[in-house]
Amino acid sequence: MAVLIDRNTRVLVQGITGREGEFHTRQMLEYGTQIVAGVTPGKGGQEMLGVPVFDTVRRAIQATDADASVIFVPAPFAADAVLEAVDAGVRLIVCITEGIPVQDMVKTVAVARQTGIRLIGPNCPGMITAGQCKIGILPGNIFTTGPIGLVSRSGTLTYEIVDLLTKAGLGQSTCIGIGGDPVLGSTFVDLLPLFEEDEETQAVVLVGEIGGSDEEIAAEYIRTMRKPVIGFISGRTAPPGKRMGHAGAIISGRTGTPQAKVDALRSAGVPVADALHEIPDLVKQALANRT
Amino acid sequence: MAVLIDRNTRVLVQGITGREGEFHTRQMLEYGTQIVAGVTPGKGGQEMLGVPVFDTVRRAIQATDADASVIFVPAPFAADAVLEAVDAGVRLIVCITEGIPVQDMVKTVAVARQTGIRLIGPNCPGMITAGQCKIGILPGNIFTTGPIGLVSRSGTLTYEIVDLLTKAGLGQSTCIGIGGDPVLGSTFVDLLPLFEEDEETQAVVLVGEIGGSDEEIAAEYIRTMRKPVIGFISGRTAPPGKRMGHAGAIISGRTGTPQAKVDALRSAGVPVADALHEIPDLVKQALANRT
Amino acid sequence: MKIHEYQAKEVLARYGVSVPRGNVAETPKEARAIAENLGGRVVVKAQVHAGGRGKAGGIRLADTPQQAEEHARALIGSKLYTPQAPQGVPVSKVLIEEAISIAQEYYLGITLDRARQRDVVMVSAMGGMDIEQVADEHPEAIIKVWVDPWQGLMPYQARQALYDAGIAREAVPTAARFLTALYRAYTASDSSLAEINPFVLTPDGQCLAADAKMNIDDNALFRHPEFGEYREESVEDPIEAEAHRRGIQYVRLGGDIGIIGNGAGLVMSTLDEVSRAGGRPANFLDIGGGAKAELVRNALELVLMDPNVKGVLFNVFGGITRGDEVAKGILEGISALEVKVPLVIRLAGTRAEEGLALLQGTGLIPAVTMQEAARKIVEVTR
Amino acid sequence: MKIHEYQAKEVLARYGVSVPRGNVAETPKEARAIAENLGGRVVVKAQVHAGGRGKAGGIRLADTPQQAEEHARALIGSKLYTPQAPQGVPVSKVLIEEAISIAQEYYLGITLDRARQRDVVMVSAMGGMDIEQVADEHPEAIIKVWVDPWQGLMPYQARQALYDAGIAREAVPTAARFLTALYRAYTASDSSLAEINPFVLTPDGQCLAADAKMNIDDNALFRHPEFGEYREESVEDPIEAEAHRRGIQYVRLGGDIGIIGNGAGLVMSTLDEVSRAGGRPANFLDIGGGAKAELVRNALELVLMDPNVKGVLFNVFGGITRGDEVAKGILEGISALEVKVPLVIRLAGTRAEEGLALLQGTGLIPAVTMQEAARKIVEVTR
Repeated sequence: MAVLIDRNTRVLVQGITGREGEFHTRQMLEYGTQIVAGVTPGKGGQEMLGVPVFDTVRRAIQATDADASVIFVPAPFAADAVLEAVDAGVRLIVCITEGIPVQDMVKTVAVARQTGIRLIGPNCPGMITAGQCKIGILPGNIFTTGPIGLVSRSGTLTYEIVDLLTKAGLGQSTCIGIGGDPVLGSTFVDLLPLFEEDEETQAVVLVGEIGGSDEEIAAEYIRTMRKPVIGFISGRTAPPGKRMGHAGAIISGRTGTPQAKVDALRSAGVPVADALHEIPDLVKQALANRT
Repeated sequence: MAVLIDRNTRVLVQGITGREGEFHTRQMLEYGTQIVAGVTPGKGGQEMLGVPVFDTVRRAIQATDADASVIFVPAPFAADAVLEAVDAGVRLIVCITEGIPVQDMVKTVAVARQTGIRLIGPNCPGMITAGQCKIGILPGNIFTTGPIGLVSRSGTLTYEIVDLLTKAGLGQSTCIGIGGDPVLGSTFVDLLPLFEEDEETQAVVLVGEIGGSDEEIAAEYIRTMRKPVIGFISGRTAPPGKRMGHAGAIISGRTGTPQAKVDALRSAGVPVADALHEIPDLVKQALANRT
Repeated sequence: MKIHEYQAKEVLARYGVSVPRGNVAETPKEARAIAENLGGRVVVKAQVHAGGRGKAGGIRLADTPQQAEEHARALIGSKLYTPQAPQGVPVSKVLIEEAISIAQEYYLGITLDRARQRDVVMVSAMGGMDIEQVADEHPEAIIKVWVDPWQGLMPYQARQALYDAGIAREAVPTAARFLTALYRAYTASDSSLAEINPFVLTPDGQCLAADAKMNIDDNALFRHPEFGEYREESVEDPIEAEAHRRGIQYVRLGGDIGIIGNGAGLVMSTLDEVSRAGGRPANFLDIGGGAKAELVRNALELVLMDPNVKGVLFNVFGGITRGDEVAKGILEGISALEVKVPLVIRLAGTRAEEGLALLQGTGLIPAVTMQEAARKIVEVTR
Repeated sequence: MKIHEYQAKEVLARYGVSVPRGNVAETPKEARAIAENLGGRVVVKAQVHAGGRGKAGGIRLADTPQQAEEHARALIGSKLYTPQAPQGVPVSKVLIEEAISIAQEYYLGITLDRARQRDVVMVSAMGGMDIEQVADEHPEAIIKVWVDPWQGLMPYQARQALYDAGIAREAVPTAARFLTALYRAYTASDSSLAEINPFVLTPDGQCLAADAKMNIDDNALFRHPEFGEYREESVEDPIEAEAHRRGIQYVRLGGDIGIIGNGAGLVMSTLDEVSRAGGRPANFLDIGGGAKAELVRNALELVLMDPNVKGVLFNVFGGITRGDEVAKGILEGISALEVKVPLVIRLAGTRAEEGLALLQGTGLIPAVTMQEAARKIVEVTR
């Protein structure tokens, strides 16, 4: 089924009647995603783009057997929305919302991890299994089916890379934007095993950036992988102590430096591109070396 | 090993330097209990009755391999003491302290249950395996070894019953006072399976009282037991809505009535004594019927 | 500890729970002043710890401050006879509140679920009714949510419960905020019960606690100095109030045989034995562990404050404290009082015989078993 | 958001964390008045967001109010040159505090541990030193406790950490209360960092926060209206402050090529490309999703406030928003301003060619790849 989602995934949209929720529900439907339900408290019984709307996630699931949820709920209420989905037993939750307080996410991620429910995000563009299912806000038209998996901390930068891959004839299996916050439902190391096991994926592009140590932790796991991983780290000229855009991208003290990340990946045998445009060639070489 | 404790149990006393802690440590040592450590923050490095005192439970365990803890810490700090013992990985915790806020115990019991650590109490007299190990404040001299297990919500009433049993020639295997609070680390139904499996025990006396529905829940389990259980319920003339002494003993609305408890036990085949002095005979009959 | 409606509303307001405007009055004049201050129609509500107040005439509507004063005069100092308190409860305070418009009446309640060992939040659209009756006749009409004690009541849980209970959908967002605030008030005040019945939705979409019932966990009072003043009013029986002050567990039961014992279970069993022997216990009194002379004296004094008491039964099990020491404590304690009713002393456990021997020739009636003690006290008080 | 020491101490005091008595002054006169009020010796501390203040002369002891006034006069309006801020930070406020006696100096810190996804509490007996240096040279001297976010820091965890760190044993009970209060302050204020260095034990056994550093989670400011007034002072660079007010993510970097892009990762990569091409970026600016004309205008205005900027590179990836629409937004936004420096516009993604076609003949320099755009902007600004 590629990674986590495919054409059979039944998606529920939390916050479907909001501006963003409605806009992207339309986009997802156009891509072919099975949107089976929406949730907006107080709007239960209505329809949005032909999708039935419910007051609570529990009711939506009872009525539609949705097994994944995507969250467009505003930041002050987003953590509660994630917890509602966890409590209702959704298998996969993709939280697009940005600007959620870190403490809310520390609590929410702790609950999600305890229950074993997969959370992607927050502050992420979502994920896509090319040609089958798109959950989130990624521009579907730049994707094409193929053997390259992609997992990234970035949004538009990911699109840029996908665009480069597609133009180089390298289609994608599944692409996941894990989000830019300091605390994430799934980190690189949580998701790489899924790509490693996925039959559709032959190589994985990992797009990291300054801040935290997810890339270093991932490098340790990559040593054990059979499939090739190609890396890219953005922010290599960013100064320490300055937050670059979102809360995750900051070099604090001695953690989060780009050099440490590049070094960790390279020492794990990962070819790391110095510039974006080098990525497709590195992927091609990795695929060639493999056979 | 009888139930939960025996002569090999290595006991740690939290609050050992307090008045109660010191008094009962002496009593327990006299009974033959292996008291290997005490904990009182700030008193680490001292000795009490020849027992080394530590500042934290973790240090006490590292130094002495204690595997059970008994708590004499004052009510405002008792829940924290239980959590400290849970966190340090003690196998069995007996909390003697009375007057702990219910909310503290709701939180603490939730943690203990999640970790699988056995908590007895709070607001309980503790437990004893006759002739081997006493943890708590029960008067050791009234106990004698034998085949009768006892599990009780009451303190002095339990001593009264043990006294009756001993005088009737019915010695005891293990006797556990589960405590008088509305929220308890272990309820009847948590402990009955241990007596059912215990080779030393041939029959169990269950001493209940008004309030809650532990006895009714226990009755359901007793249906599945091979060993005979004999019951007694105190407070049969207590009026509804009046709290009888401790927070657990109150009939609220329609729950906690003595008649419901007696009925539930009898319908599960449990002989229930109407008066205390009937208990030894009922036990003897049960043992006789068994062979 | 039970607290009055007006006190519960003070607590709730502190945590952001919406309550009607109002204030408590101890005199008719005060009632009038409060009514004038509020303006418009008011309700005058007797502050007593008994359900069924409304049917007993304890809640009265007043169109004018003059009328509020009259209602207050009729209530303050009178007794209220409710099904729960047929002997009558004295009224010393009234709550004067703005009369609120009611579109819908619902029920909200939070209490400990002992079997699940966590708090349960209950929501029902059948407000204003006796909730136990609703539970019997329409159990499906009460929606229950069990709350993780570390996480607390999440907003989504509140919404789910309210939608499932059939609360008017447009009121759910406001009601959910009310309910999470109620839960916060419940935990922050260490309550063991918080009940809003009726929980009122007004025609203009407000949510209000029309009535409020809260019990506070006595064990947690040490961390709530703010409840010190509530404590005085929490007990209505004067002997129980005095026992409270002396830190002794005493419950008045209405009979004529005073009971003193150590340990709640043992004392309850003693009541049971006395009843079986044909007697009527006057009280429950637990002196706890040991038996110090001072404590015994205090306990006996309390029991004898009840003029109906015709005799007293002491039932003490000597555990770690030996029976002879207990007997000495009892003798010392009793000797300080002039007791005119017969006393039966039953001692058991460690060194009980030695203890009973000490009582020989003191005028106290010794007993060895509980059965014997119960029989003797019933005989001497008949 | 960084807050000043005096603000952090206001927050801490609100949650029961002990801080020295003191107050903030904006003029030498105020400083004198505060010192008079406090009595005795005081310290005058420059309020700047830079470490190493002490060595740079930003903390001065005053024996008299007169001396406090003089120190304040020397500091207020001056610039402080610290190793962390060699370019100098302007001082506009000073904190006047009672001078405290020090028996021991310790370190306490709370921050998010990203790898473990929970907060970590750090305790060290090596207070007053740079904690990163301690971490390098004596890692065993820093005791760490990871906190369950739902349970919070338990008293026993605080005690364990303090004993293990080797804090004076007689001070542990007080220090444990201080530490749990500090954790409460940290969570209740949605902090991302709370650091007390030094954490002082006085000769008479008190625990005090001699210094305090706190950062607040910007994402949580919506629920902290009380921090509104702190916000103004949190950013020292005037352009960054203006960006803050306009709600735009802008970071000044010191070079001469202005950078505007959509998405943090893409903008960071753009900075990297420009550096690789030999240029020096003047700033980081992320306009986020879409590219509305209003936003483009705002962003460009901000970038051009920096007088060093000799040219601007726009780098936008059209995703769901199509490239031609993005180009129109940019053109509209730019046309409202009189721009005198060269602009390179790089468009990629959906309908990028159509977008670039629209830029033909506008005087703007189009680019297809990031590499090309970086090369062009470096050329035209050289």
